Amino acid sequence: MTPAATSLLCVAALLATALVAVPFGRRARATPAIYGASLAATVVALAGALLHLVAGGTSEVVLPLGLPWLGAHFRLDALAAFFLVVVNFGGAAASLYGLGYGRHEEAPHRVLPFFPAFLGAMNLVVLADDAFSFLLCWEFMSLASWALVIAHHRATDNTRAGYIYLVMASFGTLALLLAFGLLAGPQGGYGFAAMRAAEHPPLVAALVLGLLILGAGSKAGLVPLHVWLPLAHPAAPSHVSALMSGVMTKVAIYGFVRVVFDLLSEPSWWSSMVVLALGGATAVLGILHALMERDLKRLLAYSTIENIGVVFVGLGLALAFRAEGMGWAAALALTAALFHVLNHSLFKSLLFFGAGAVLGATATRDMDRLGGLIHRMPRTSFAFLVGCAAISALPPLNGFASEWLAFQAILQSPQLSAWGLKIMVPAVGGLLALSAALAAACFVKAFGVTFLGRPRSDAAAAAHEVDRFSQAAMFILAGLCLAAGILPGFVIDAVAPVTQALVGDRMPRQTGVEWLSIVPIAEGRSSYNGLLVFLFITISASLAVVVIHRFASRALRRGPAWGCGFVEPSPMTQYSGVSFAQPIRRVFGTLAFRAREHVEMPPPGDMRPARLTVQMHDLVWDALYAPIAGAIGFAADRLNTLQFLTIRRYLSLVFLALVGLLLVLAIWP
Amino acid sequence: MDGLIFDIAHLFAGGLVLVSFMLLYQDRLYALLNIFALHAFVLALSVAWQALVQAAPHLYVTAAIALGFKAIVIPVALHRIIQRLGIHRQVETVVGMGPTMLAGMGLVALSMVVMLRVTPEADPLAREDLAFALSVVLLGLLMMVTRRNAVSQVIGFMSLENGLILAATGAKGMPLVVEISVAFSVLIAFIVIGIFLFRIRERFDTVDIGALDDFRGERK
Amino acid sequence: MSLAALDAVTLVLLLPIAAAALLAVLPGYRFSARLNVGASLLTLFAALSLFVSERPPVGQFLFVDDLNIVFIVLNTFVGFTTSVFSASYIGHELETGRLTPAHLRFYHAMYQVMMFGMNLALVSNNIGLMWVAVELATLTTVLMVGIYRTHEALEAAWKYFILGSVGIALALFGTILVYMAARPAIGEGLDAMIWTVLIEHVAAFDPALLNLAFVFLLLGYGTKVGLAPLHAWLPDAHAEGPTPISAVLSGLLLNVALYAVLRFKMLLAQSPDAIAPGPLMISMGLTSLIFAGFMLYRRRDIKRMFAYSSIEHMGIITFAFGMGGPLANFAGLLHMVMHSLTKSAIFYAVGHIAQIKGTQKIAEIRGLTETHPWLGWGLVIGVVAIAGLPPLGIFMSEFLLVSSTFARQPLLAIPLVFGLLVAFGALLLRLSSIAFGEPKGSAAPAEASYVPMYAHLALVLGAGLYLPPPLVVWFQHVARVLG
Amino acid sequence: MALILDLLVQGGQMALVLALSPLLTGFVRKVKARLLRRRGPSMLQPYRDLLRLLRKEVVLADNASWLFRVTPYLIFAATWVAAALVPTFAIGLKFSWTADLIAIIALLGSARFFLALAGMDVGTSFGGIGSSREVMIATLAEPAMLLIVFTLALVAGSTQLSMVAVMMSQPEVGLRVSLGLALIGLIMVAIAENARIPVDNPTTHLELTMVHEAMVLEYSGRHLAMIEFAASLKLLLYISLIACVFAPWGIAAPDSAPLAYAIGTAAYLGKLALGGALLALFETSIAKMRVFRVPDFLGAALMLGLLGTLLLFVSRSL
Repeated sequence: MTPAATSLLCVAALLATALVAVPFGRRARATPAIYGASLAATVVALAGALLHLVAGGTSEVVLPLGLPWLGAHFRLDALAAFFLVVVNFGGAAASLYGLGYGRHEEAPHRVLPFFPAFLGAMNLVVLADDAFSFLLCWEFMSLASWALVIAHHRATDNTRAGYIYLVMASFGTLALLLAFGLLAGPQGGYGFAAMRAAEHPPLVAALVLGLLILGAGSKAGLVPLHVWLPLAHPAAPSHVSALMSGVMTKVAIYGFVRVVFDLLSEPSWWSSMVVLALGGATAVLGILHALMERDLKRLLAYSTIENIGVVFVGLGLALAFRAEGMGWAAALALTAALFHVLNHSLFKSLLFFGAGAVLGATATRDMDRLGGLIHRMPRTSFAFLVGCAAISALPPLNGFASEWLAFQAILQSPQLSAWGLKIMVPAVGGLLALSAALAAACFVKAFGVTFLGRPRSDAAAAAHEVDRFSQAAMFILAGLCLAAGILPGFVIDAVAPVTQALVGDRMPRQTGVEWLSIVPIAEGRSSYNGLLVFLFITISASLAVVVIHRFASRALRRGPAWGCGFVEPSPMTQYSGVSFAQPIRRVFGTLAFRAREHVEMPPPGDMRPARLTVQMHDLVWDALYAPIAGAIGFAADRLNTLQFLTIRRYLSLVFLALVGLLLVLAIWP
Repeated sequence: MDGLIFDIAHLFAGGLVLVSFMLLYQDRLYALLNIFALHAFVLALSVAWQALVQAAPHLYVTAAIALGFKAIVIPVALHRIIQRLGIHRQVETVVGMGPTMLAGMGLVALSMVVMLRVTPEADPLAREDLAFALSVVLLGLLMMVTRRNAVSQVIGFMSLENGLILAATGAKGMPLVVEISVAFSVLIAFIVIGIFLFRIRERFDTVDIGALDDFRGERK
Repeated sequence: MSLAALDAVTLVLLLPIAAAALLAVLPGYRFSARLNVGASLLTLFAALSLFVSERPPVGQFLFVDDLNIVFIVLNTFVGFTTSVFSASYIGHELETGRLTPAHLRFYHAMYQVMMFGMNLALVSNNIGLMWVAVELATLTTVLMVGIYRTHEALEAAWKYFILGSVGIALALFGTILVYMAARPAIGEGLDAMIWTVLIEHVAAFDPALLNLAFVFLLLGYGTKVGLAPLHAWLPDAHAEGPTPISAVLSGLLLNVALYAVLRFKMLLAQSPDAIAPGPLMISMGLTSLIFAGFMLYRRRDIKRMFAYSSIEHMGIITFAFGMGGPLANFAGLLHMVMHSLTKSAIFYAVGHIAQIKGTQKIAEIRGLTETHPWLGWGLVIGVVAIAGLPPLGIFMSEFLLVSSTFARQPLLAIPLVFGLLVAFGALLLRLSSIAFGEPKGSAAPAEASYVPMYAHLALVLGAGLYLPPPLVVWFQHVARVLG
Repeated sequence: MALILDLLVQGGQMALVLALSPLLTGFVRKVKARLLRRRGPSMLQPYRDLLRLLRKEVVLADNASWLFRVTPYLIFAATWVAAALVPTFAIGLKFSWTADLIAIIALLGSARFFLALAGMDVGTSFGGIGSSREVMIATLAEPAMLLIVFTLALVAGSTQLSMVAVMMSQPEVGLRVSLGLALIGLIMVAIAENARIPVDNPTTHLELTMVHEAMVLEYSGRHLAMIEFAASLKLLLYISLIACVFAPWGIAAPDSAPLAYAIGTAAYLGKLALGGALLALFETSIAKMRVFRVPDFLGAALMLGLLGTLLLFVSRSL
């Protein structure tokens, strides 16, 4: 059986599971059965994809479905295999987590059927090899995830989130549809093979790229198309949030890569500037939003936007280098982007699992009602800490490895010939650095406010550790974050066939390098060794501990906190998430959010408390979406009067239409 | 001989357009009814002439219907309705007579222009006839949309339909003309009965929009 | 020539009219409902047999070709399923006293007359006969719309009647003009109204007359199709009539009228000097699509909302046929079939919902998936399908239409996509409040037959994933014929 | 044999930075005191402080978690590793390719990450103040630093410090505006990162102005020693970094003779002394600024970094 067929069988198994879950979803035993089946299917698919990624080659399957004269084409090549690994790994982790977490689900019949369907759809998107199948699965993926977003539909916020999500998803699909329409041409060559073979004039290429930015970008959460993401991702059950943030956004990136790098003939260099600028803006705005957030899951969702920005910066660099014929640099940038894709899927899933555990234990996502969970949930907090460190790009974890590669790619910019790019790339590098630093701040806040300090509510004080399945899922992910961080060479080599296929070059082989270092361009230039950094830190820290405990003191006494002599007994006096972000809000907020602080200070002698109010605006929403919604509302209101006309007026409409058409005939040449 | 045939047909058709203008010009309901009777009468003449010219005896049936039903029965029935329902005797117009007449002129011009594009090789009789028929149709429609009374709207519709009959009979050898004229008569009868049954006193349109909204389950 | 085949066409016409006669005299609504179902089923079989049996020869009045057979089968199929739905729906109306047994007798008879009218319009080879048949079907639906005798229903029927009459008149004028154009080339008499003859000689017709004729036909039959700005009767007629009639109106009558437009479009397309009918249809289609999309936002009555959605989809279909070409025509045909199936399924669901909740107000209906999972999810699937989401059938047609349009006429695709998106937003907005959220209104169990609804939805789903090759070949052939 | 020698040199470097860093802190304090006409404590006082702290028992807040106890060692280890990777007296050491300049900055970032977390662990408002201000400063300092790195790397063609040092000692690099901007920027970042005046005051205990000290307020005993040690190491690191990049003279080439190493060490000590003295001079001549002026200060560094990068293209095409 060919690898593609194996993958399709796994998808079939997932879809069958979904069907089974429809009638049996309410049964108590359905939860472990469905998640178990999903786990099994995704693990098999994962294994298949991994094997294929290592073995190389392409395998195709054509099913007599979809567009009748074309059939449904599925193809498994290196790129697809890589993304299948990401999808199925995330899927397997989420299924494992769901085995435990799903037991507390209040409406399992609204989750169970859609969960495997969602997984299957994501697999199919990656496998699809013709425009129709691709879009069908793409939109089906949106639909399944929409159903999951509104699983808890009684909360109005969730249905609203689902609504905005699906409208944006549909907008994206239509943009993709137009792009495929252009690629296919008037003859309707909807197969990817035909598109690959076709030559696209520069204008078409630019248009397709623009549409892809709209289509795939809206799914991935590119600013300014991101507004749905922080609403929809947190609304779903946490393991689904993990899938949506960690995996589905990656599928969107897959769509972008597949079309722009694989199907489209090369777009000109200036189009890469658009991608770069959007990527940089997305990274910074996303993480600034995350910093201002007090809802833990929304914070994570906004951070997803940031990471998408990072990936798009990598992709933009790859486009720029490819357009200039610098294959090796393009390979470096693309590898960085893909590596970051993998990394983000790992740590974002982990973080959402952690957030789910917190939500399950305390029933709140508001960080300012949490605190001190590190005592009550030690394992969860440890795993969450690893995730925070990884997403903050701290060495020796994986987030750093991919960001490092991205920086190395940026450093190749002087060799670009286009002046616009020469100047733009370092500026985008600055944005990237800014977003990385802000991400660290953001996750200090996320972890610090949620897990450290004293509990700010009774629920947080009474929290309990989560079940073993959830823990297992989190620890596996944490372990992989570390593994990918200290052994990045293996990942880079695994991605090499992908870059070879897409940009015609690859990064130097890493597995042969001394001490398992990674070298972006050649040995003797820049290099980084996560393994040694890890070992050095471990050894020196252990050394310090051993030496101090052996030769100095190990005495320890517990006492009340010092706090310069005064600790307010109420835990509400601790720094909250909002107050933690205040300095950064002051620095960036006036520009990015039009933040205004207003202090209401009662005159002396007045016993009222002073009050500080902060106003923030989502500028993208205010400038883009609110006017659109307003315009549609306005047009709807205006046109709505047409519902209440008298028959005579309706007749007048007919009459005017007739006269109009006759006039057209009269002046027709 | 051909010339005479043509001229007479032309005369009737032109007469119909003229009467249509008179309909547009009228502002008293009873007078309107009378003029409509005239309209139907001219149509009947025209149809009869076509029946004679085309040697198509079945068209006499159509002419008879036009004469009997539209020139006599319907005006009388509408007369009754106006009396019974106590309908305002004045024709309520949406725009003034002057603009309406101007618009009517424009429509006639438009139908001429449109028809003149038809290649002159085509049957000239048909061409001219059609231009007049189109004018009558458009004038009828204009009347429907510029009058507020139900009765005058019905008259507008009927004059429109007269234009259709004119066109149909002008089309030499067209089958089903009689059937169509019968069908239309039934239709008109329905409308007239509907007006009577539903007691649509003044107009098709209820002025009170708020009441309408209530009915439609909207805006609440 | 085979006698059986000849019978099939006759049967398609004869069965409904015979059933109508029978139903008009039979008392007892239960039996009538069953008879209605049986007659519809037999008509469906007769229509299906058109596929297998040899075609009858082209007659002066009736004929069957590749194009109308699609419509006939669709028509009789939806007619049958709607009769099943109607059987489970109409009893409730009797219980609540909205209808009397006498009304029901009238209703069932009229149902079959209407089916007869539509079938006749579809198989007629004579443009005059077609006109008569379309008007017959229209007039019967007028009577059905007003059947509740409420003020609103009568007003809707009246509006439908008046606007429909004007449409009738315009279509007739167009028909006369076609005859006038054909007469010099073909000669006087019946031949000049026979469609198969017309299409052969159309190149010799006077183009200016044809143009004029098409304008009138487009507006006349377009009124029946519900194209904006001729649509005004449609929302009210859908909202105030019995739901089975709404389903038939949306699912069938609009198609029949569109079929008439298509016939004349084909005629025009064959004439070298006439204007291209495409731009007119495209502009009317786009107007309807965008207009209906905006109108959807302020709807408070659930049936009226879906009526506007029908206008929207008729706009899309008209646009597709206006675009022409094998892909767009294929998309148009597919879209039409899918829309008929989906929209009638939605009306089935809506009918039961309105019966349970005792209201058609959207604000009064909430959380349906919670209280009535079958109906609620059925509605969700239906709306998702009608909104053009995969894996349901409309997605495929919209895919083909949008992508091929963009490749050919990028500037036309933009308003198309805009309209689709606007309508999508509105439908989904309403769906989320109807199907989800805290339940509101009566939670009484539904006494409903879900079979017709789910049968339609299953077909739509199946078509979205897999179209049987013979059907595809057929559609492709028809798409080519349409030019 | 060569390997052992390499390891020895590498080990020597690690030991050297460890040994020298408290001395540097003591030296700066001494110079500052002298400049203020005070005698000041002995230059060896930091060593004594550290030893004293190490021997004391730890008083841990009731609420402190394991993270609070682990953090000092982590910070120390990360800083030490980072400091050991900056070339001091020799370049091209055995493990110098383990991490480049970006990784070194990131290692320091890790240290700060955990320190900020530790500040929030006990749940006092001062810890929160310190952490939130620290991350605010870092969000500006880190990108500024990275932009400076870009400038250097674009000149040197590598982010590897050894290679940067080699490249910068070449005559053809010459004097460039960009490098000057980078130097100024780097010094500004270094001041901010090391919590020196005018950004922060390492000796203050006035609550509302503290940043770094507020975070470590709850630490005592050996934990505090580790943190203080790490702070000294960090100061040493930055001065070594500036020295290595902008004054790479005298630094020993790979595999050179012991004499070269000796010269290198001497030159290094000289550079440290100079750097320390200049720092002290700077600190005594300026006043601390308000916390919310700091963003402007660092924003200027960021701009300098960006400007430096962009001017590179203008001044000379690479």
